[in-house]
Amino acid sequence: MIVLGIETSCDETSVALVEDNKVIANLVYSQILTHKKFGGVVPEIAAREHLKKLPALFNQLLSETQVDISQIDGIAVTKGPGLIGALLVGVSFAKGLALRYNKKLVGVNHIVGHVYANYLAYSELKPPYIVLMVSGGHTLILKVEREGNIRLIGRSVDDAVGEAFDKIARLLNLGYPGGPEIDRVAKLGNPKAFHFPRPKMYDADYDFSFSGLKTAVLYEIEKLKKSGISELPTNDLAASAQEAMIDVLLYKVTKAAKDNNVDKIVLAGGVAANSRLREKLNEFASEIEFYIPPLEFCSDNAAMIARAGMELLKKGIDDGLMLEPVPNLFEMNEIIVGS
Amino acid sequence: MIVLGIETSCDETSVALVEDNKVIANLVYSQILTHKKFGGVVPEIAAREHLKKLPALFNQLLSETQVDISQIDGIAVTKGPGLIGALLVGVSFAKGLALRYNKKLVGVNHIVGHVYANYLAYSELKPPYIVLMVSGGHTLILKVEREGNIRLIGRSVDDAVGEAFDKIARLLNLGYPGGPEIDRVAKLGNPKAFHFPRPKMYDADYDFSFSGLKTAVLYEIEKLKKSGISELPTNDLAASAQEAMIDVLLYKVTKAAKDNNVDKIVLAGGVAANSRLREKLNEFASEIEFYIPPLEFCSDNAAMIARAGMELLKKGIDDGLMLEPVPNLFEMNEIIVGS
Amino acid sequence: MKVFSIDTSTPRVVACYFDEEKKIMIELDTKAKHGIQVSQVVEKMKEVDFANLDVIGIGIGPGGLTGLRVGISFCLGLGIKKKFVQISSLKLIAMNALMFNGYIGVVRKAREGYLYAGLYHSENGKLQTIVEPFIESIDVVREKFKEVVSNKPALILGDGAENFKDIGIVLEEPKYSEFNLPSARNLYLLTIEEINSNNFVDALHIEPLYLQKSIAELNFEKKQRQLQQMQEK
Amino acid sequence: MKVFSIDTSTPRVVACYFDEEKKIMIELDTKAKHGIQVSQVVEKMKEVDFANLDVIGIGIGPGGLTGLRVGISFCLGLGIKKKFVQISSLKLIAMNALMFNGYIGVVRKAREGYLYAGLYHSENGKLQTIVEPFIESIDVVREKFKEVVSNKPALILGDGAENFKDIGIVLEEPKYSEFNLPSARNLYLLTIEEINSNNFVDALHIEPLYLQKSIAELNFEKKQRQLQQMQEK
Amino acid sequence: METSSQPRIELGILNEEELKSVAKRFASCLSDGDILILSGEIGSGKTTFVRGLVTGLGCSEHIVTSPTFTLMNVYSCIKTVYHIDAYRLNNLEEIFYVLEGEIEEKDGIFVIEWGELVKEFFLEDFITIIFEHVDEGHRKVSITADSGRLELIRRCMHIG
Amino acid sequence: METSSQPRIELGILNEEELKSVAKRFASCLSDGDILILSGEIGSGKTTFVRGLVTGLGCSEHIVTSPTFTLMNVYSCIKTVYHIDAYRLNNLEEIFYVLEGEIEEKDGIFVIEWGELVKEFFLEDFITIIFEHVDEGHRKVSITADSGRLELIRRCMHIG
Ligand SMILES: Nc1ncnc2c1ncn2[C@@H]1O[C@H](COP(=O)(O)OP(=O)(O)OP(=O)(O)O)[C@@H](O)[C@H]1O
Ligand SMILES: Nc1ncnc2c1ncn2[C@@H]1O[C@H](COP(=O)(O)OP(=O)(O)OP(=O)(O)O)[C@@H](O)[C@H]1O
Ligand SMILES: Nc1ncnc2c1ncn2[C@@H]1O[C@H](COP(=O)(O)OP(=O)(O)O)[C@@H](O)[C@H]1O
Ligand SMILES: Nc1ncnc2c1ncn2[C@@H]1O[C@H](COP(=O)(O)OP(=O)(O)O)[C@@H](O)[C@H]1O
Ligand SMILES: [Mg+2]
Ligand SMILES: [Mg+2]
Ligand SMILES: [Zn+2]
Ligand SMILES: [Zn+2]
Repeated sequence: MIVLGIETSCDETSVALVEDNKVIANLVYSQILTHKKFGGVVPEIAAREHLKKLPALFNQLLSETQVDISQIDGIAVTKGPGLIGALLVGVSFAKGLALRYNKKLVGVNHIVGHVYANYLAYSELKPPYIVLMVSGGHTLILKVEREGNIRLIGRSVDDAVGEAFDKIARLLNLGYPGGPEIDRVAKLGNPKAFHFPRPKMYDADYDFSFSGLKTAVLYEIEKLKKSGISELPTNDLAASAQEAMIDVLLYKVTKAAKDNNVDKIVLAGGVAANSRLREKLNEFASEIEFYIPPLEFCSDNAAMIARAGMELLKKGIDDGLMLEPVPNLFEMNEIIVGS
Repeated sequence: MIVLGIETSCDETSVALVEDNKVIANLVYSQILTHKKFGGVVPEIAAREHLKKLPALFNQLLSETQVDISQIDGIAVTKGPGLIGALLVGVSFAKGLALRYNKKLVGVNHIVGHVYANYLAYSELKPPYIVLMVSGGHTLILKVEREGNIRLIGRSVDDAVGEAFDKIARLLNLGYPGGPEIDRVAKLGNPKAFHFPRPKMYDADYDFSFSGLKTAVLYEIEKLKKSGISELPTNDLAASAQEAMIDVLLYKVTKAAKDNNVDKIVLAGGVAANSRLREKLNEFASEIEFYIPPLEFCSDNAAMIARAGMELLKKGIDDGLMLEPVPNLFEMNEIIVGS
Repeated sequence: MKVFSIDTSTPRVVACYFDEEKKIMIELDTKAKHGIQVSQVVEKMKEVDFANLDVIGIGIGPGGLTGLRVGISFCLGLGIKKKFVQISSLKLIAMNALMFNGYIGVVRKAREGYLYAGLYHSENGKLQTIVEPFIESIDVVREKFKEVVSNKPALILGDGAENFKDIGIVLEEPKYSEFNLPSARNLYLLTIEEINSNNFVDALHIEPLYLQKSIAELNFEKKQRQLQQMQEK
Repeated sequence: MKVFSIDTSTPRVVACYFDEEKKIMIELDTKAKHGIQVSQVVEKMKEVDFANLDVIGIGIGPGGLTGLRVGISFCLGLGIKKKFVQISSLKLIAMNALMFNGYIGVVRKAREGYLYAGLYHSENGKLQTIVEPFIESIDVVREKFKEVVSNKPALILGDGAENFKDIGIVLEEPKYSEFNLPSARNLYLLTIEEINSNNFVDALHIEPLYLQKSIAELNFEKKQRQLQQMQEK
Repeated sequence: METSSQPRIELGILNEEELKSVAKRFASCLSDGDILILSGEIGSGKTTFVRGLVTGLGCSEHIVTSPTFTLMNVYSCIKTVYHIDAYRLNNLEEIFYVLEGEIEEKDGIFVIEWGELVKEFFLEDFITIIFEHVDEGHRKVSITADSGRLELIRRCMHIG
Repeated sequence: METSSQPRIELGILNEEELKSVAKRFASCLSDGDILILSGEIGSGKTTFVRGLVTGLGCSEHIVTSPTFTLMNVYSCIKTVYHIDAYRLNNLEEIFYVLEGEIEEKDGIFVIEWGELVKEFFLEDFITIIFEHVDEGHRKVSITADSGRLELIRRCMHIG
């Protein structure tokens, strides 16, 4: 089965052709440089860039692969979560294509896409396994029980972990994006210098809360300032805050694995690049196998959307022209059956 | 099953409610007086009159019967053959009703309606039987083999018999409509005075041809005029021409009955009123039973349309809004399965 | 208020539906018969609750007789016991030039040599009927128009416009033949106007604006008159 | 030639299809999202062979950014490797007053205090663009309009028209808010015009008429300039 | 006959089969939008001519019946044939009502029996076929039209 | 803080539960089209306030998450709540892009964190809630709006 995938949920424009577990082509245009100068993803600019790049990227896909559209079995497009303006470009383009070529059209949950990305990297990977998705927008624990059954078992009830990194970096006057900055300076600091709270760590569920951490850091900074020190111990603060977050993440995800008798954990999302996080994985290496897919499939791309959409198409699903993007696709306790 | 019937194919506006073989109400407004002054049915005027009378007639039907439209099982309307402008009024009105009340809509062949009219007059009538339909527009032999199966087995390949009556009346300077006039003067004439051809009489099929007869009469007239007589023997000419037509009609219809082992013949249409025709039926009375339904069900009416439509509705047929009238609904050799 | 309105006086069937929530406007010119085009329009309005319309608007002509009757009889069936408003199909075409400040003549071909005609005047978006629709030969129409318009600004619309270049502006580019046809939006505007003016009629009083008795009828009357005159002598 | 054209620059989605055989014009104002309205329009065009269009017309704005992008990206998908023509969404509104002889100003609300504006002139059905679409504050738009129009006849359309009563006629009856919105017929006319003028573009060169860089971009540029100036000192 | 002074093609005195075969040949000289007026008395062979005509357009002659009752029969042959009988029509207004929609389209051939009654209706140039009784088995048939058109027909039918 | 000179309702120094319950009461004083601007530093309790607010509109507080990533969360409670985080927005133009369609409809309540960044966008009168850090467990919360509206809120919340 050959599926065309389209991804425009945030700041990567991507189109791909996937045949079963094989990526025929996966073209990604990253807008990161465009946004960098603004200090964050500007939704309006993201949408403009998608519109500008998508047709050219699509033409390139056709000419590079020499695949004729008549050969494809369907079109898969990210329907959310994501920036509404950005999602709309991909979805509307996909609708036009579906109408023109009379193809089935399925809307794919971006997160489910990330899960299916694993099959493109590790075709041998078999459920059950746990996914920890840690990015700027999402902090989730997913349980993949069996092929095609994905269940959301934990999530941040407030800020995403990437968001916490960014906000704390801001409090510490570090640059944007905050994650890599904190990662960098934390190496120079002492993770035990301050003890920040590990909220919800010992709760029975697998949810996270990172909103309190930023407050704790804020108050620590204020306390230090009041104490009259000449220079903030930025490195120590960053290291300690990072330590708190990673502790919670690892504790909870390994607990989720154990509770569910699962011995495989897949890490996904930008925060998975964090060096301290990777370092600490070793502590569990004897009991648990960790998969960290290569960045190509870990960052946003259309191949994973095509792969996930394939499951929907196999089931005969066709969302047709009434497909609409859903920017906040998650609701608490929702069960995502991705296929 | 309750069915609303609507008939506007020629010069009678009619609506009816029929429940099984029972006529709840059958309202007919005849435009005959409106047209008489013009010397023929004027299509445009017929259409105008239908449009003017139909809504009032429909309102009257509802108030007289106290039947609520929600109770009916469907709407049956004449779709042809007939005058296109006239048919359109009934069909369009029926479409509007069907849309408003969300009812099934079936288009009924007017001729099939005439056949089903028999059940309203003779509820005991059972197939097989033969129908001879002789009117201004049609000269047909139909075989009703079994319930719901009507087969066209013979027809005029050119002019209808009523048309021949009318055209010959014109040649003889008699009034319009010609049928009754010829009937009247023929009683005063000798049917054997002239021998006019009986075209197709001994052919194997059950078709008729009346076009040649008018020519024969024309040439006879010219011959007589040339011979220098003072006054045309109009009565003899009329009687002889009428005799020719009736001979062919009766010979062929009784042949059709015998060939098909059927002993019942139903006569329908305006020409069935011809007194010479009725007189000559007696010659066959020993072998064949003739049915001549009362004028009420023999002339155009909506009850017969409702009754015929009922058969279509029972089969689950719904023509919906794409129903369109077909002014010349017949094609040679077409099998009409009216229900 | 749920309102459906339709005009079938020309080969182009135009229709609109509106309520508090939505407006749908459709124009169809598929060369299909009027009956089919009406049904196609209805199919395209599947969001509409036809069982519960409050008001039905009908273009009553003048115009193609068959088309008119199809539209009107359809609406009569659809609107049994509902309120109706009647829309003049010529005024509907005049609305195409609503923004023109001056006289607007509408002339549509009737039978050979004759025109359906109406004369309107518009100023700043206010359209007034000056001469109600009538049918006359081209020359008589011209005289009637000339009389009223004199040399004031005028625009002539309709498929008979080419005969009136001496009286007003005529849009000659082929694409502007669009302006000789009704539009769904203007149907909407006129329907609103009739509703606001409370010009409701009931089903039994709706009649197409034939403007001419069928000529057969006229001939009959003429013959009757001749007969009478002969008898009188 | 099979042509499909659509404008999504306002809450009303208007579209037309035409070939040698038929014309279909649809206007939808259902308060649904643009994406849904576009799909609804397409559903209503089931007689259209979307696989074999020859030309696709797109309203490129200015107007609501999201709506525009929905319409344009839909058309880009639909028209891969086909010819496109671009329609100005303001000119489309100006066409509503085609029959007006004089200046036609179109002003549509942009962000608070700003208007999208364009100035046109029409005479006997010939519409010319006098000032190409721009975005400015109400006062600047007024000055620009005043300069050109002087005291000649003018009509102002668009949801920002009320501010311009001193410059031209403003249609104040609520029902005439219709004239502030695009129409399918005028989309058809402009599409024809672009095709006849051979103004084809290919998919890669289509861009909405944003008229304004995103303000974030402008702010960035401003900051860069300030920085440079500081460094120069 | 009003058309007698016009130029005409005399097709001669024909028996029924000849008349039908002339009609068949004639069919190939027609194009969409053409209007044929069949003029002649009762029984003079107008409908018979139409039978021949449709065979020239790939139809069976049996599809032709008298359109007196329904006023217009439509035959979908290689070209669409509109077969109209103006006999029951009273005047040109009536034919206008019958033809209105169809004739606008101009995508077929219009054949009108008793069409001389309603000639004034047409702005279009039309071709008139005139049928005259000779004897029971023969009819005199001729064609009139404007001279340009007549010349074209002459060539198309390979007549002198 | 630019609004300090405006009339305001001081809701006092509140712990987290109090803050949420004040927000819940406050919810009943809102109607469709209202715009709430939540103004205060990181961690000052803006999102927490939204949690309380939605419970006053019949929703569970758990549906509220940070809208920083998707920029706008929509909660379908008794009234629709549009929860916007302007943190990543750079200016009023950006919020225009985010809100454009929705705010035209006016059929919901708009709650905008970091809204002070984009106040100039609104022609509409809006209500500003100001959050100030007191200590780890307490926040000072006050409301400003035009004086008429403020009076209505005062009555609705049974304050003074
Ligand atoms: N080394 C790092 N350590 C911690 N956080 C990091 C690191 N590198 C990146 N991040 C954080 O990861 C986030 C970006 O991740 P990613 O690119 O997956 O996010 P996204 O594209 O915003 O999210 P999504 O995949 O959910 O659409 C930012 O919040 C960034 O600060
Ligand atoms: N006594 C009679 N003898 C012969 N023919 C008659 C007689 N009375 C009427 N007709 C002829 O019957 C025809 C009218 O019959 P009818 O009313 O059934 O026809 P219609 O309504 O035109 O036909 P249809 O039922 O096919 O729609 C006319 O041709 C008329 O001359
Ligand atoms: N009195 C209080 N009101 C609100 N939040 C409080 C209070 N005391 C402590 N907190 C904590 O402060 C944090 C406020 O975070 P949040 O509501 O996300 O702030 P913001 O949205 O303003 O950034 C939460 O972790 C919350 O538990
Ligand atoms: N040479 C001939 N051409 C045409 N018809 C003929 C000829 N000879 C005899 N006939 C007969 O004359 C009649 C003509 O009838 P028809 O074609 O219906 O005439 P119309 O339509 O002119 O009234 C037919 O019965 C036909 O068989
Ligand atoms: Mg004949
Ligand atoms: Mg927050
Ligand atoms: Zn992602
Ligand atoms: Zn009958």
